[in-house]
Amino acid sequence: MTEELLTLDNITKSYGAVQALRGVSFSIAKGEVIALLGDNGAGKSTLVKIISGGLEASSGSMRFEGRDFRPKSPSEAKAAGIETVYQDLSLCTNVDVVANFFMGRELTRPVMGIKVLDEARMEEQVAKALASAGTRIPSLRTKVEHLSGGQRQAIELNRFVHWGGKLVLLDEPFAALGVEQTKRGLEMIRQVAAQGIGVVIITHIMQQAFQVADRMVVIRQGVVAGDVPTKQTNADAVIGMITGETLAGAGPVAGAGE
Amino acid sequence: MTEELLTLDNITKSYGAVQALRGVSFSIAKGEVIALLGDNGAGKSTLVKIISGGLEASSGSMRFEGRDFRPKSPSEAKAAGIETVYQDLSLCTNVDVVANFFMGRELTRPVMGIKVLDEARMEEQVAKALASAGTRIPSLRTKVEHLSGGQRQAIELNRFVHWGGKLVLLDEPFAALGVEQTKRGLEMIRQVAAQGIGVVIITHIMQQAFQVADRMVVIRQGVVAGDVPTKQTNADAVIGMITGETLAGAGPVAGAGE
Amino acid sequence: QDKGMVYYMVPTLLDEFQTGSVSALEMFLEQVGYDLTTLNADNKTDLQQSQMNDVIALAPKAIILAAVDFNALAPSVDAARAAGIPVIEFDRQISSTVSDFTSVAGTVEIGYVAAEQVERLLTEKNGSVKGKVLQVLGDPGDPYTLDIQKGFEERMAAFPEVTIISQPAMMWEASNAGTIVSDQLLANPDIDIVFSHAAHLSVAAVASLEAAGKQPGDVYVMSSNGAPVALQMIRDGWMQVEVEQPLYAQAAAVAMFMDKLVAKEPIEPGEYDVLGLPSVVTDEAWGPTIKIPGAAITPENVDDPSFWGNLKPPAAPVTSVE
Amino acid sequence: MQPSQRRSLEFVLDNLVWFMLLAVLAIFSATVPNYFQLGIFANIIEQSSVLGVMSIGLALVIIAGHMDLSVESVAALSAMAAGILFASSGIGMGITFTPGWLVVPASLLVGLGVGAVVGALNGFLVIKVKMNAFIVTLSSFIWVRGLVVAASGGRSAQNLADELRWLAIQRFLGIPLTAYIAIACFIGFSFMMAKTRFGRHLIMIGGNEAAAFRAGIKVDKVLMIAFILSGTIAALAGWLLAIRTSGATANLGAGMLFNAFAAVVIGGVSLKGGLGALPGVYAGVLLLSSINTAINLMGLPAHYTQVIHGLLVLAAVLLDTLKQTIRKKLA
Amino acid sequence: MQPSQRRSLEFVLDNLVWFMLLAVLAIFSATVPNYFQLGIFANIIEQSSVLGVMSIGLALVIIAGHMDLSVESVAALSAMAAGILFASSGIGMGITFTPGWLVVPASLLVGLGVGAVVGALNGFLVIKVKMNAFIVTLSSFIWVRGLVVAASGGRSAQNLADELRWLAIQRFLGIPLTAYIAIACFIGFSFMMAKTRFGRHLIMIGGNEAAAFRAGIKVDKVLMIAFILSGTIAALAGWLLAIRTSGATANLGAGMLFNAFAAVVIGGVSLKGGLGALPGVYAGVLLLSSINTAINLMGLPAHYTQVIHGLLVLAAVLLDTLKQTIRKKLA
Ligand SMILES: Nc1ncnc2c1ncn2[C@@H]1O[C@H](COP(=O)(O)OP(=O)(O)OP(=O)(O)O)[C@@H](O)[C@H]1O
Ligand SMILES: Nc1ncnc2c1ncn2[C@@H]1O[C@H](COP(=O)(O)OP(=O)(O)OP(=O)(O)O)[C@@H](O)[C@H]1O
Ligand SMILES: [Mg+2]
Ligand SMILES: [Mg+2]
Repeated sequence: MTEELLTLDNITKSYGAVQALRGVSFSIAKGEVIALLGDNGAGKSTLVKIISGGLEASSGSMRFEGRDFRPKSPSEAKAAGIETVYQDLSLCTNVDVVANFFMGRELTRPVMGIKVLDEARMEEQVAKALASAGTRIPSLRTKVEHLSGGQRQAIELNRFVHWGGKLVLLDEPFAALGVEQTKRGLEMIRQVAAQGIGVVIITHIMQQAFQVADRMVVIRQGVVAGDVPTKQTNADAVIGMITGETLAGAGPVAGAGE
Repeated sequence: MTEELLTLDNITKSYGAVQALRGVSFSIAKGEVIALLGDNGAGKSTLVKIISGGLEASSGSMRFEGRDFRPKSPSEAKAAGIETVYQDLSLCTNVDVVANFFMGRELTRPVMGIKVLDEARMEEQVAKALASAGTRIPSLRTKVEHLSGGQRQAIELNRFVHWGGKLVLLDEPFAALGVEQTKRGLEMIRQVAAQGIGVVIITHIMQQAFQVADRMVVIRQGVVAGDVPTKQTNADAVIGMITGETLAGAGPVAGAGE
Repeated sequence: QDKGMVYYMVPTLLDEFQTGSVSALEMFLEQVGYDLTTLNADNKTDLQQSQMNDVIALAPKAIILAAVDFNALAPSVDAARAAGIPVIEFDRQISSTVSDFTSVAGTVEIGYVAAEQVERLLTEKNGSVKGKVLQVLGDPGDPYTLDIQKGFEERMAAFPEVTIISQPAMMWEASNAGTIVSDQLLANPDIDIVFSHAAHLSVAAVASLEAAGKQPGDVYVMSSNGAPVALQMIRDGWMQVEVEQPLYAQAAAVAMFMDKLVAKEPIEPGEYDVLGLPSVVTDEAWGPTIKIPGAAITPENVDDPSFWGNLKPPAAPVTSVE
Repeated sequence: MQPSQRRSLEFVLDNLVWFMLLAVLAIFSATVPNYFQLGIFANIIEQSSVLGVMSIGLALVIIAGHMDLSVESVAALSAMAAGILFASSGIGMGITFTPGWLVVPASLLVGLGVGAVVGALNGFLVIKVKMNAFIVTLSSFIWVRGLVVAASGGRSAQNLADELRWLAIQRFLGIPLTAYIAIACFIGFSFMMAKTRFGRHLIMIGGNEAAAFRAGIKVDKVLMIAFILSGTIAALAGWLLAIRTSGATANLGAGMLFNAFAAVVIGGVSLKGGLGALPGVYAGVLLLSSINTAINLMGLPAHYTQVIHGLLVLAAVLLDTLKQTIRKKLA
Repeated sequence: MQPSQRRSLEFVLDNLVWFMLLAVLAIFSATVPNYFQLGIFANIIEQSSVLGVMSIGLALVIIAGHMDLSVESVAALSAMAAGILFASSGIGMGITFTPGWLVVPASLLVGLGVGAVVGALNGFLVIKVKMNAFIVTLSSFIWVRGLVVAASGGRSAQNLADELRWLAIQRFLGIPLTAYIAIACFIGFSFMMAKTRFGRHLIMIGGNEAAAFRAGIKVDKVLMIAFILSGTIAALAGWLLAIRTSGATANLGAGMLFNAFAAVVIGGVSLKGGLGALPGVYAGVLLLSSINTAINLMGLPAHYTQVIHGLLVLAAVLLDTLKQTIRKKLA
C-alpha cells in the first residue's frame, strides 16, 4: 500500500492575476484514499482539473506510475487510467441515462462489419450499476434533463465505479446525494480502494472525510496547509487547518488584488 | 409563532407520465424553520419550484398569508415576499458578483431625471453582506464564471439574507459551502427566523436539519411521509421515514412506468 | 376570345424593366386572345428550372422565357419543346439550343449604343473623345450586366484616351452604387461620365453627386434600360442619356407571332411592322429571331410616347400575323 | 390520459412532419388545379434531391451544436468546378475520358474535394481558432460565392457530358436517378446518426460540449469530421445541381440556404443543437418542395410569391413549434 | 508580468478594434492611392451611418442572447414606405406638408412604425410562441423583403422632399448631418446599455435567461422591448438609407446583413449573447467602411471584389478572436 501512484511537485496555477495554486506538493499511493479538504476557493477543484487534464498547470510537475505526466486533455488522462467526477456535473442532459453512463465508451456489436451501438447490453449494465447504488430513476430511457439533482449525481458517481481505472478523483461527489446513497457511496469507495485504486475525494463534511479517508490533505489559499494520516488527527484540528485558525472575515484574498 | 404563513393543500404535479408529487399538504408558520427532507427524486425541488412560481401544480391549492396563492411566475412570488435559493444555482456567470447580488433589484440614483445604476452603493452593500458570511472572493468585480462552486453558492445564499421577505425557500443551500461558511449560514437562518420570516430548508445532512429546524417534513415518493417537531424525533427515526424502512434497491419507481 | 394560357418566366422583379415586361406582355397577349401567368425566378437559375419543370406538367399553349442565365436553361427549353410546348425567348437570347422564336433588343447591342453616346458626350464636353468614365455594373455574377459591359468596352477600345473605371454595385443594390460614386469622385475628381447599367442605380448616383455639391451637368450621367426614373432624371437635367430597351416592341412582337407559334406554323423571315417600327425577322441557328435595337433617349426626344418609360402603351391593339 | 392514447399521440407527434406533408399534399391536390398528377409528385421528389442532400450536411453540424451557412456557396463552387472542367460549352473546358463514364467519378471527386477543403477550413477556424461558427461560415458564404464569380468571370458553363446528364434523365419508376442518390444519402446518414458511436457523439457534443470533452470524447476530431462532412455533402448537392442544370452559373443555388434551414427546422432539428433526426429533415424538404410547386402552379401575381413563400414556410415552422409545446405538456 | 504592463495590455485589448481601425486606416493610406484625404475619411464616416444604426439594433438583440436577421429587410421596408409616401417621382405619391419640414417627422414616424410592427411580430413569435429567433427572423428576412417587392411592384420611388435630402447634403465639419444621427444613436444606446437597469437586464438575460427569470426580471417584457427596438432602429437605418439614395428601390440594402453581423462581431459582441458593448460596434462599422472604401478605390477587377471583401472581413473577425485568446491567457 505504499507504492506511489501519483506525485504532485510544486504545482502552481494562476488565472490571470488570481493565483489559485501557489505550489502544491503531495502524493498518493495505490489503494490509498485521500480526503482533499479546504475552504471555498482554496483551489481544490483547480487541482483536480489539472490532474484530470482539463487545465494546464502554470508550473510544477506530476509523476503518474513513476513516469512524467502532463495530460493535455481529459481523454489523455482517461487513457492513463484517471477517472474524474466533477463538481459541476458533466452530463449531456439531452440524451438518456444509458447514453450518459456510457458516454465516450459506448458498447457496440458488429452488424455486417459495421459497429452498431448495442443498446440492450448497455441498458442492462446501467440498471445493475444503479440498483446497487440505491438510486431510483423513473426510467433509464429518460433524458437526464428530467432528473433531479441527486439522480444526476448518482449517474456520475456510479459511472466511475463501473469503469474503475487506476486513480479516481471525486470532487464533492455526495453534495446532492441522499442519506442512504451517500452511505453506499462511501462503502463503494472503500471497495474500490481495496482493489488497489487510488482515490482522491473532496468534501466539506468532516464526517465523510473521517469515515473514508486514510489521509487528510488540507489546502489553504493555494498551498498545502496540512497532510496528516486520519488516525493522527481529529475534526477540530482539521477545521483549524482549513480556516487557518483565524478566519479573517471575507474581503479580497491577499495578493489577489488588481 | 403559530400564525400561519403558507399552507399547501393536496398539491400534485405530474411531468407527463411521471407523477413527482401525489398530494402534498403541510403548512408553515411565521418565524418557523422547516426542514424538508426526502430521498433523491422524492419531489422536494419540484415542490419548491411550485411555491416559488417556477412551475404550476397539476392540482391542489396554496394559501399564503391567508389568501389564495397561485403564482404564475417567480416575479409574482417574489412580489408576494417569497425568496428562493435554487438547487441548480441561478446566477448570470457573464456578469460580476455585484450585478448578480442585485439581479433584478438594482439600486439607481437619478441623474438629470434618468435612473442611473448606483454601482458604488451596490458594491458597498455586497462587500458587507459577504464579509459577515465569511466568504472570500478575489474581487467583487470578478465575473461569476471565474468563481469556485462554493463562492457561487455563497452569493445566492447571502442574497436572500439581504432581501429578507416573508418566506424563504432554501434548496440544499450548503451543498457546496465550506465548514465555517455552513456554520455561519445556519446561524443566519436562525436570525432570519427570529425576525418572523418563515424558512423551508432542504438538506440531506441530518445534522444540519436537527441543528436549525423547528419541524421536519419528510417527503417520500411524492407524498408526506412524516411531519414531526424536531424535539420529538431523532435522526434514525427520520432516516427511517425517508427511506421507507425498507429501501427496495433501485429500479423504476412503482407507478412511474409507462 | 380565349385561346388558352401562356406562361412567362420572368428572371427577377427587382428591376423596372422586368416589372414593365410583365404588364406589357399581359396587355399585348390579351389583345390577341391569350391569358398570361407570370412566374418570378428571383434571379435563381435552379428555381427557374423547377418552374420550367412544373409548367411543362401543366401543358400551356406556350412558354415565354426570359432566362436568369442565358444558357443554363437550355436543357429546360429542350424538355419543353420535346413535350410539344413552343418556347419563346424574350429579352435574353439563348443561342446554345433551338427555340421557336426569339425577341430581343440584344444586350451586347445596348453596350454599343451606350458607347456611341459616350463618344458623343465626351466630344461635346472635352472637344474630342477623351476623359474618364465610371462604369457601375449591376453584379459581377450576372451575365446580363457582363454582356452590356462587353459591348460597351468593345466599342470604347477604339478610344485609348478614354479611361474606364468599372465597379460592381453588388446585387444591383442602389446604395452600393451611391457609395462607389461618392468614393470615386474623391479619387478621380475628373470623372466626366457615370454610366450605370440600370436606371435605379443612377438614382443613387445622382443623390451622391448632389451630396458632393455637384450641379446637374457637372458630371454626365447615363444608364440603360429606359425605366421611368431615368426619363424623369433627364427632364430634371441630372441625366444626359438613357439607352432605351424597346420593351413595348419586344413584347408586341411576341404577341404578333403567338398564333403562329401555338399552331406550330413556320415563321417567315422578312420585314414586319412592330408598333410602327420596321423590324426584321431573321432565321438564325437558334431559330427565327426578331431583333429590335434600343435607342438613345436624350433631352430632345424624352417625351416620345414610344419609350416605355413614359408608360404610355400604344393605343392601337396589336394584331396577329397572318 | 390512457397509456394507449398517449402512445398514439406520441407517435403522431414524433412523425408530425410526415403527417403535415400528407395533409399539405392533400390540400394542394384538392385546391390547386393540375396539382394532383403523377408528374407533379415526381417533380416534387426530383426537385427536393439537391435541397435534401444539402440539408443533411447542415443538419449534422446543427445537431453538433454549430452551424454552417456556407453550404449554399459550397454547392455552387462544386457545381462550378464540375462545370468548368467537364462542360463542353460556355466557359467549360470539356475534358473527356475514355471510357466516357469515367467523367462521373472524376467530376464527383473534384466536387467533393472542393467541398471537403472548404469544410475543413470552416472546421479549422471554428474548432482550432475557436471562432464562432455563425460568423465563420457567414464569411465563407460570401467569399466562396465570390470565388465562384471570380473563377467563372460571372459566365456560365453548359453541356455536361451525356454520361453525367444520364443521371438526371434516366428514370426509374418515373423518378430520375439523382433523386435516388438523395434518398440513399438520407438512409445512410440516418443510420449513422441513430446507430453508430459517431452519431451518438455528435448528439452529445451538441447537448453539452464540455461534458463530452471531459468524458474523453475527442470533441475536436468529431466536430472537424462534421464540418468536413457538411462541406462534402454540400458539394455533393452542388454536383447534383450541376447535373440537373447541365452546367453551372455564377449564381447557381442562390437562396437555397433559407430553404435548407427551414427544412432542417421543420424536420425537428433544434437550432440549439443536440436534438433531431434526419428522416424528419427529408420530410421537411419534401414539404418545402410541395409548397414551392404549389406556388408555381397557383398562378399567383408574381409580386406576391416571395411574401407568400416566406409566410408559408413560417407557418410550417410554427406547426413544428406547436408540437414541442404539446410534447412539453405531455412529458 | 508587471501590474502596469498588464494594465496597458488590457487597455489595448479592451479597445483593440479601435487600434485595428487606426492600423487599417494607416495601411490603406500608405498603400491605396488617393485614400489619404479628408474627403475619404468623411466618406467613411458618412457611409457607416446606415450600417452603424442597423448594427445597434442587431447588437441589442444579440447581447440579449437572440438574433435578428430581418434588420436588412426591415430597413428596406421602412425606406420603401417613406419612398412611396414622400418621394415625388416613380411610384412616389409625393405627399407634402405645410410647413414643408413636417415631412421629416412624418416620414420618420411612418418608417419607425413599420419597423416597430415587424419587430413586435418577431418578438411575439420568439417570446410567446417560443420559436427560435434564427428561423423566425430568417423568415422575416424573406417575407419582409417580399413585402417590399409587393408594395413597390418591383418599381422604385425617387426624389424625396428637399427637407429630407437636406439631412444628407448639409454638412457640419465636412460630415453630413445623417452621420451625426448615427453617432448620437451610438452615444444614447451605449449609455443605456452601460448605465441603466434595462441594459443590465439585457446583458443578464443574454448570459442566463433562466436565472434572470428566477430573479424576478420580467424577461418576456425586456426581450420584447429588445426586438421592438431592433426593428425600430433598423427602420431608422432604412430611413437614413432612403434619404441617402433620395428614394427607394425594391432591392435597397440587399447584402447589408452580412456587414451588420460582421461589424457586431468585430466590435466584440459575442454571438452567444451576454457579452459586448456598443462603442466597439461603432469601431467595427467604421472598420468595415474603411475596407469597403479601400476596395472601391483599389481598382480591382470587379470579379474579385466579393472574395476579397469576404476574406478581409474574415481577417478582421479573426483578429478579434485572437484578442479573446490572449485575454484568456491573461485572466
Ligand atoms: N422537468 C422534469 N421532467 C420530467 N420529470 C422530472 C422533471 N423534473 C423532475 N422530474 C422527476 O420528478 C421527480 C422529483 O424530482 P425533484 O427534482 O423534485 O426531486 P428532489 O426531491 O429534489 O431530489 P434531489 O434530492 O435529488 O434533488 C424525479 O423522479 C424526477 O425524475
Ligand atoms: N476560470 C477561472 N478564472 C479565474 N479564476 C478562477 C477560475 N476558476 C477558479 N478561479 C479562482 O481560483 C480560486 C480557486 O478556485 P477552485 O474552484 O479551485 O476552488 P475550490 O477549492 O474548488 O472551492 P469550492 O470548495 O468552493 O469548490 C478561487 O478564488 C476562484 O475564484
Ligand atoms: Mg470546488
Ligand atoms: Mg432537488
